[in-house]
Amino acid sequence: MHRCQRWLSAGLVVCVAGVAFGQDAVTAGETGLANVTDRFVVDNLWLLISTALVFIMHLGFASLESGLTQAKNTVNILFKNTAIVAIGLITYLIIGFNLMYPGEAWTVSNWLGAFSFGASPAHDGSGMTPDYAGYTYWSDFIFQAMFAATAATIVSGAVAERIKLGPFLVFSTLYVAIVYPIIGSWKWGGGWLADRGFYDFAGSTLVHSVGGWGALAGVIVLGPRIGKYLVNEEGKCQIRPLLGHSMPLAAIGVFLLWFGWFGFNGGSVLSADPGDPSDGNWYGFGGVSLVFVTTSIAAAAGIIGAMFTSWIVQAKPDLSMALNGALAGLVGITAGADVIRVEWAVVIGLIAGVVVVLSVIGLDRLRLDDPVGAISVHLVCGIWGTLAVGLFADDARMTQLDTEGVGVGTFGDQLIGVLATGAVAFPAALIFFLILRFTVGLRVSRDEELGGLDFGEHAMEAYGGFQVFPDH
Amino acid sequence: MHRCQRWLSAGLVVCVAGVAFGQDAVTAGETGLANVTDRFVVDNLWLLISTALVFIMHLGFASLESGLTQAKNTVNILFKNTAIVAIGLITYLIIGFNLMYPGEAWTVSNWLGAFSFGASPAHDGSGMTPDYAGYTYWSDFIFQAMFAATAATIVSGAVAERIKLGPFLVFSTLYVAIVYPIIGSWKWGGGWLADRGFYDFAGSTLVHSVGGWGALAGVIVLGPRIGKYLVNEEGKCQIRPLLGHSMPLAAIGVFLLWFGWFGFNGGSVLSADPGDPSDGNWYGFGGVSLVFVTTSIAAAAGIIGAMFTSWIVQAKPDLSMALNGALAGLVGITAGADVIRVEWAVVIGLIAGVVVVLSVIGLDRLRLDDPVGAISVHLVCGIWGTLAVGLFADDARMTQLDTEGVGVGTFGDQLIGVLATGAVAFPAALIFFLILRFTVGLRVSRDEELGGLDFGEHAMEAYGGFQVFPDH
Amino acid sequence: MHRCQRWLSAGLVVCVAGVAFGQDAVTAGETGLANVTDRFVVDNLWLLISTALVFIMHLGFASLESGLTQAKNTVNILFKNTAIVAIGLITYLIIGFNLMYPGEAWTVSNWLGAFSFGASPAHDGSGMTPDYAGYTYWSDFIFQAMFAATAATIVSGAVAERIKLGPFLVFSTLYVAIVYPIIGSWKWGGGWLADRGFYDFAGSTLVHSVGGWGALAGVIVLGPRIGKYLVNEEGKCQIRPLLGHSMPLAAIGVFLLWFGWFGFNGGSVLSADPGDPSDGNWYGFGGVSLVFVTTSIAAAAGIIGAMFTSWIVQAKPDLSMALNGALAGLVGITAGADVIRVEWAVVIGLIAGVVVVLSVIGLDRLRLDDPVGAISVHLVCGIWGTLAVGLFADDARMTQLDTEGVGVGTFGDQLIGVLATGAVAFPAALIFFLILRFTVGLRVSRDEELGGLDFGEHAMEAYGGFQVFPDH
Amino acid sequence: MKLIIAYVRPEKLRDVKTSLSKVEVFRMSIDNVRTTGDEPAVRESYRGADVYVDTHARVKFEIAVNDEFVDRAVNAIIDAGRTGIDGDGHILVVPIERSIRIRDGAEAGEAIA
Amino acid sequence: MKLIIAYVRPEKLRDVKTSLSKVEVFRMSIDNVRTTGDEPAVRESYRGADVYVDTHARVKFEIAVNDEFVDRAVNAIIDAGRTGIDGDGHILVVPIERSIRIRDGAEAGEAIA
Amino acid sequence: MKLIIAYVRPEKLRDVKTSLSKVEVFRMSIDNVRTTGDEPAVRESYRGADVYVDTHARVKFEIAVNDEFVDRAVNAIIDAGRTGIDGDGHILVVPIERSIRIRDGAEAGEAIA
Ligand SMILES: Nc1ncnc2c1ncn2[C@@H]1O[C@H](COP(=O)(O)OP(=O)(O)O)[C@@H](O)[C@H]1O
Ligand SMILES: Nc1ncnc2c1ncn2[C@@H]1O[C@H](COP(=O)(O)OP(=O)(O)O)[C@@H](O)[C@H]1O
Ligand SMILES: Nc1ncnc2c1ncn2[C@@H]1O[C@H](COP(=O)(O)OP(=O)(O)O)[C@@H](O)[C@H]1O
Repeated sequence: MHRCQRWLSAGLVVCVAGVAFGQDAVTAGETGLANVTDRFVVDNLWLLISTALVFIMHLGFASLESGLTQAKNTVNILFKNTAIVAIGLITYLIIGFNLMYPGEAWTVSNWLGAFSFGASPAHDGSGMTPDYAGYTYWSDFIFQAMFAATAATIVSGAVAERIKLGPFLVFSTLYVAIVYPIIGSWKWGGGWLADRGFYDFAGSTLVHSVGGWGALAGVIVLGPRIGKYLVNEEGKCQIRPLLGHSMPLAAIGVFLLWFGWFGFNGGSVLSADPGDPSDGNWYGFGGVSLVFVTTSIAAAAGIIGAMFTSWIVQAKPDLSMALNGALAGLVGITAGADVIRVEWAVVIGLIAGVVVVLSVIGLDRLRLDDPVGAISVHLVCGIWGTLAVGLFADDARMTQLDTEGVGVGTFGDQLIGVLATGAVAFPAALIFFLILRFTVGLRVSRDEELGGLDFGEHAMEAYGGFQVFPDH
Repeated sequence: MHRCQRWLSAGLVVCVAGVAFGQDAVTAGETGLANVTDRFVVDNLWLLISTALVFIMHLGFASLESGLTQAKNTVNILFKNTAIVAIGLITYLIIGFNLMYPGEAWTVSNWLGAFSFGASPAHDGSGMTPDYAGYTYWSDFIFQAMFAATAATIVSGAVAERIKLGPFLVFSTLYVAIVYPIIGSWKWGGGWLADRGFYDFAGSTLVHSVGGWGALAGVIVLGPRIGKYLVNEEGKCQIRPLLGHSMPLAAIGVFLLWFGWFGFNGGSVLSADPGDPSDGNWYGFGGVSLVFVTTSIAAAAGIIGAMFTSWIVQAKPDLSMALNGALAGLVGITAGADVIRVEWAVVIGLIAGVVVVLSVIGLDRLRLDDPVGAISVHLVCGIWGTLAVGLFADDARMTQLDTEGVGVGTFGDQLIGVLATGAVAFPAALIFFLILRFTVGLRVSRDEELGGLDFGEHAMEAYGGFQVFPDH
Repeated sequence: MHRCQRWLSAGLVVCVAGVAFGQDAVTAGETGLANVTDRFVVDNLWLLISTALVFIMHLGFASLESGLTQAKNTVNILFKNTAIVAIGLITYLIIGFNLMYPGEAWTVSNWLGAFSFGASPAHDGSGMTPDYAGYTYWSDFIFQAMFAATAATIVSGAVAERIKLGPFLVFSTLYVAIVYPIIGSWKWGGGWLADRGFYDFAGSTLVHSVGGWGALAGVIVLGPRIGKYLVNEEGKCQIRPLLGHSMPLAAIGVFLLWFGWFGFNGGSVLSADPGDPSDGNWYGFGGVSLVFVTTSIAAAAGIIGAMFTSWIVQAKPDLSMALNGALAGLVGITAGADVIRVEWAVVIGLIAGVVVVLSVIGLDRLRLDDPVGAISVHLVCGIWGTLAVGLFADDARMTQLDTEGVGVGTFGDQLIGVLATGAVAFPAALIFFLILRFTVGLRVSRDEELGGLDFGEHAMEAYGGFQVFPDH
Repeated sequence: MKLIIAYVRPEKLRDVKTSLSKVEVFRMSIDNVRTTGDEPAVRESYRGADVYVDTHARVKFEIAVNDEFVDRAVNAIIDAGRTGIDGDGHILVVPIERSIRIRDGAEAGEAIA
Repeated sequence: MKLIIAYVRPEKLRDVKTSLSKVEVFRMSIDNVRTTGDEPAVRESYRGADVYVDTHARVKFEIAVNDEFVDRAVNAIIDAGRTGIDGDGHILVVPIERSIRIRDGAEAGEAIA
Repeated sequence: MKLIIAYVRPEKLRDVKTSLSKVEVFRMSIDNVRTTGDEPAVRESYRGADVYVDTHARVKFEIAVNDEFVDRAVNAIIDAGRTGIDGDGHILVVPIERSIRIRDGAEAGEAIA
């Protein structure tokens, strides 16, 4: 998501948002009616529609996570995902937006954004016109706010079935209010990573890896679910799968995530730009059309990669892996969806699909118990996708973007972005989780875990009337 | 939903629909190609996309209602919701549209619309151009028709698990064909409520309260479900919850409703207007961008309000309450989504979230058995949202709208709208239900209720093969 | 879906895509920035949004098909539907697109498209501008690719609960890579059916019937599920219903399909054209607005037709039939959604709703075991819808389209299209299935079928922990 | 000691439980089963084909009691579970030879109410 | 009177029911259970880890019959439930001391077919 | 021959199964039931109203064994199923008169481990 940095001169704003459409240029400084072009209306509308699409990803996460976990924890998972949307939006309103997009009001230049509370457009009306960007201030805010909430929600799947509700909500609030916006500001807010040439179109790193690092920290601090890793008679450790309770829910989740991704990636173009015919290869880089194609194709390739890998490795094709494969492809393409040729999107997706299956299996070997594969999908494939920009992005296009000052995306740049994100997100998450663990406690009691968090945390059942067989 | 009253002069049409965009003005009277601007195409498209979003709310209702009721009545609930979409669309085509938007063809001026059957655009082609409004005649029709169907569907959740299918469908047909359009015509059709300055942007009163009054009447006439209110040993009345059978379905329902609300509120702008920078506060009132923000933020605040209220009142946080909280916030903001500042949207949503929880509990104390909380969400929060316009709407903006003749929204105006709606909708629904009760009968037999309406009304089961434990 | 045939002169392209909007005309041959109008941006955006909507139909199919089948086969059905999206997109990228839209590069003129592999826009940038069409090359590709995948997915429901996974995936690959594009090219690619005046707006025949013929062939070759048709004591054959395991899933499926159909039909306008006010009747034919209305109204009428038919025939109203009725109406209107008056849309939908119920029952009598009614919905109503164009399409409009060279749609033309499609699709599918049957085998073993394909093909269960009662 | 097995109508579950608790029988196990008997088959209709379902949902109680509790338990069940219509269900009494509490391994009479 | 408890393959449910009705045993209770026995464990695979499920879905019949019906009921079950492969299941016969019909409180022989 | 009926905590299902297999009892049937006993009722809260659920999920084993296996099976269940807290469950031993294997119709001792 290569958004218009608000403090840039209006000229560059136009250059990025409406890059191919010189005729739409507005005279900077002028406010009011005259400079609101039809193109501005369309671009703004697309950002809002994308917001709705990104919103529905939260239902995707809620469905996927509850589908891949046990029936006795379903209320808890749905509750977490519902609460996080609310927390994400409200904290982003209060603190996140200004922290992430400080304009020129950095607290520490290029490293730490503005601690000004609340969101409010400029008092000269420019926030509603192209003087602000290729969309209004409010569209900007709500699109970014929906993004923010997704980063926090990624964590919830990984720590599911054993984390206490209260502490988790505290963690999420801190993570989405502080960690996500600060890291995001480095690139999308125009900070030091942007200056270094790091490229992350829609957030393989800034959203997915950030969420993934939080997931990893949570899984480490919490430890595995009871019964996941057993010592068998020969004293060898054994992995015992804890079956998800509803594959239809999981499938609904993944399809909705893909559906939402059209807004996640497509909206990150930040305009309805159909594609720049004057790019290096006449290929339509940077436009919504190409982004839709690379996004879909990578997801499809991810399914195929995961399907065959699981078919080979597990002897039978595993639906949950194929579904993870779609997400892997989507996360993988997210960093470069607008600068990668379609054939390379196939490759990125295929590899992501293979990687996600091996990663799920590998993490299990390391006794890292991630019930839904969030670390594999969001962290591992997020890193893969970010680095893939360094490997596969179209050279001519990157040169062109370099000129415009919006990223070079060499492998080195990308690696720095990956490492810098990990270096902050992971320790931050770890510290939050550890503090919570040693103060209020992070993990539910053994009895509660066995009986289910739905009873323990909510005094409810998800499926009133249905009898659910204990793990047999 | 401040729609273009069709009989207004083209000049005002443009003034409302394209308020900030003088350059889009078309020459009234001219038909055909020349006056179809790009802006018209965009505005029209957004109304259609909103139609699709409002449509998916019907799946939201179907999911939420079936999730919060018992498994043995699931087929029945899904059937009702499927039939109502069909009935809503078809009756609106036959009678509702002209009754609600009579133009100048009122049967009783400003009080009772036109009884001309069928929908058909003008025969000079103007229905397809800005001569009609900021969108085509057909877009207008289908958007309004989808709205109409939602009012009827609100009732179905409240009367679930005990109402006979046939009589319910008769009620719905009458309610959506007659009551909804007549009340709607008072404001959106340009009737007496519009003249009085009543303001209801997207229907807190005209849609949600109208549905809610029908729900209240149904609940009163039907009485509670067997087993809901018991007399315990000490002779005291006791509330026994009848658990919903699927929290995932309920969550899917609420997220889809929120998703659809982007079209419900966003589309009610009736154009893709990004926001008027020349409004009193340079705040973007009246535009889609702000509407997306207030809508989302109120929903988020509603979740937070309901979550903490239920956490305090019930000791544990109740997922179904948090979900109701989201809807409460959405219903609450609907009347004023385009004229309220974001900070007040937080307040409106928070209060709605608190209110909905207390209302659900309060209605239960009054032995009003509403399985899904439809009365609390749609009626109570609909009233709250309507009055909130009188309390929190931006003064400058309302003054501006007053000049344009589209509402003042003082507390008094709002109260009149609320009362007038109740004074017609509730008795009308009551009469319909009572007539049905004393003729064909309204409630299924005790045996059928205990055995489930799926068997009784449909001879089907919703979950073939699953054993569902009786209430224990 | 009356798409711009790529090899037509730019003049006609404009004439079709932007038919009412002469002012948008671009100078053919010019490439680059200057000719990318705002209208182009909007039209292109709508095609992309439609792509997302068509995508979500795949979740609709997955949900509907798993809801109407038994719990023990749920993983398998979800897996098939997930894999098919991937296969559909990737094969369309590799071979399908050029085969279906060969431009002037026919292998056999007007009968067999181009076997050039891969998709890639022209190297002069025109693919990103109106020189290509009213949308970019990439938008065209991804919209068509999503369509392609739906044709294959139709088959999966009909052959569910007994077909081997591997062979089914092979069949789907062949069918979507070869049969669908070839038949599609005859009309939408500008082949011989287009020349004959055959009219199929969005694919009642080209998509739904093609899928339906595949379904029919599969059902014939596979035979019925074990236990579906029994011989009772008196030696008479008896139909024993195998209950679907989740009506909520089925309902989710149908509502999502309807939701997606707004993109399927609406996007097939291939622009955001609000409707042509200069059409024969000033009725807005050919525009998105009318298409939304006819689509919705036909679906609603389909529900009503199916509801009453099933109420009469089966004594109680069957939810699965009402749901099928919605789809029947949608399939029925698809061929003529842009050329039919709204009152005829009611009639087409009503008849489709009646027909689908009778067809489901009739096919059962013929011992054709189609668990989800795919043949009735897609083939029978696809044929009905196609022929209905010949009966109900607006005469003036068809005359106008005739002038523009995009179809006449007389009953004879339509019948030829129906027959030609069946004459190729059905034998092709039959041959594929027969070859698979006599080589690798097509049907799972009796034991596997009884135990469920989830175990047999995937070694998984869909509902870990839930006990599902065997058919009793 | 006897094991009382009772099949009752699902809607009578709570009544039977209450009725049993009034005669001081508190320990029991409950399960849902499907049964056949005199009750006529119910027609279900699905996609145009009818199926006559001849099994009906019932709730099964298993109650281990000392001999002196058998009569009152049986009567309590009959009192609460009867509607007088075909399908009210059946009570079986089966001998128990031993009864052991898992918590402490205690045997027989002292372990059972 | 005896209580016949039979564990059979789920796919044999209808056959067994029909077979029993042919020997005029109409009253019974059916439940689904999971059982272990000689049948080998089935490998399930989920997210890369295998689990060997050693319980198998079976259907359990409980049939209270007068003594003279035991043999034919047992034979009917065997006839209809047998495939000859490991896992066909088992029949147990347990004594019943009393049998009471809830509808009218009628006892013993007259209450049971 | 005896039929051992045991109600145990759901979370002890696998332990009990393992424990039984150690004393060479491999054949059994398992079902989930709801039971009442000394364990206090659990408050559930739904939409503002509380409900005290006095039935608890338990797993029920049915194990047909030859007489000489009874003691060790009972002990195996107690060993693995005990937590010492109210609600650990109960074991009942019921006489079996006949036992028939469906696969081959074999009777009695030889058919049961
Ligand atoms: N022999 C039996 N074995 C097992 N269950 C039985 C038996 N006889 C009756 N039942 C149970 O009792 C229920 C009621 O029996 P039924 O004959 O239908 O009722 P009634 O005797 O009241 O007419 C049956 O559905 C079944 O649950
Ligand atoms: N001792 C037992 N207690 C309870 N159920 C048993 C017992 N023995 C066998 N069964 C039931 O019979 C089924 C088949 O037994 P199994 O030994 O696997 O088959 P077979 O004897 O035909 O090889 C078991 O899965 C179980 O349902
Ligand atoms: N008489 C009985 N009949 C049937 N089941 C019983 C009986 N007594 C105990 N149980 C089972 O044992 C469980 C534990 O009994 P309970 O009295 O709660 O435990 P404890 O004796 O360990 O305190 C009960 O929930 C129930 O499953």
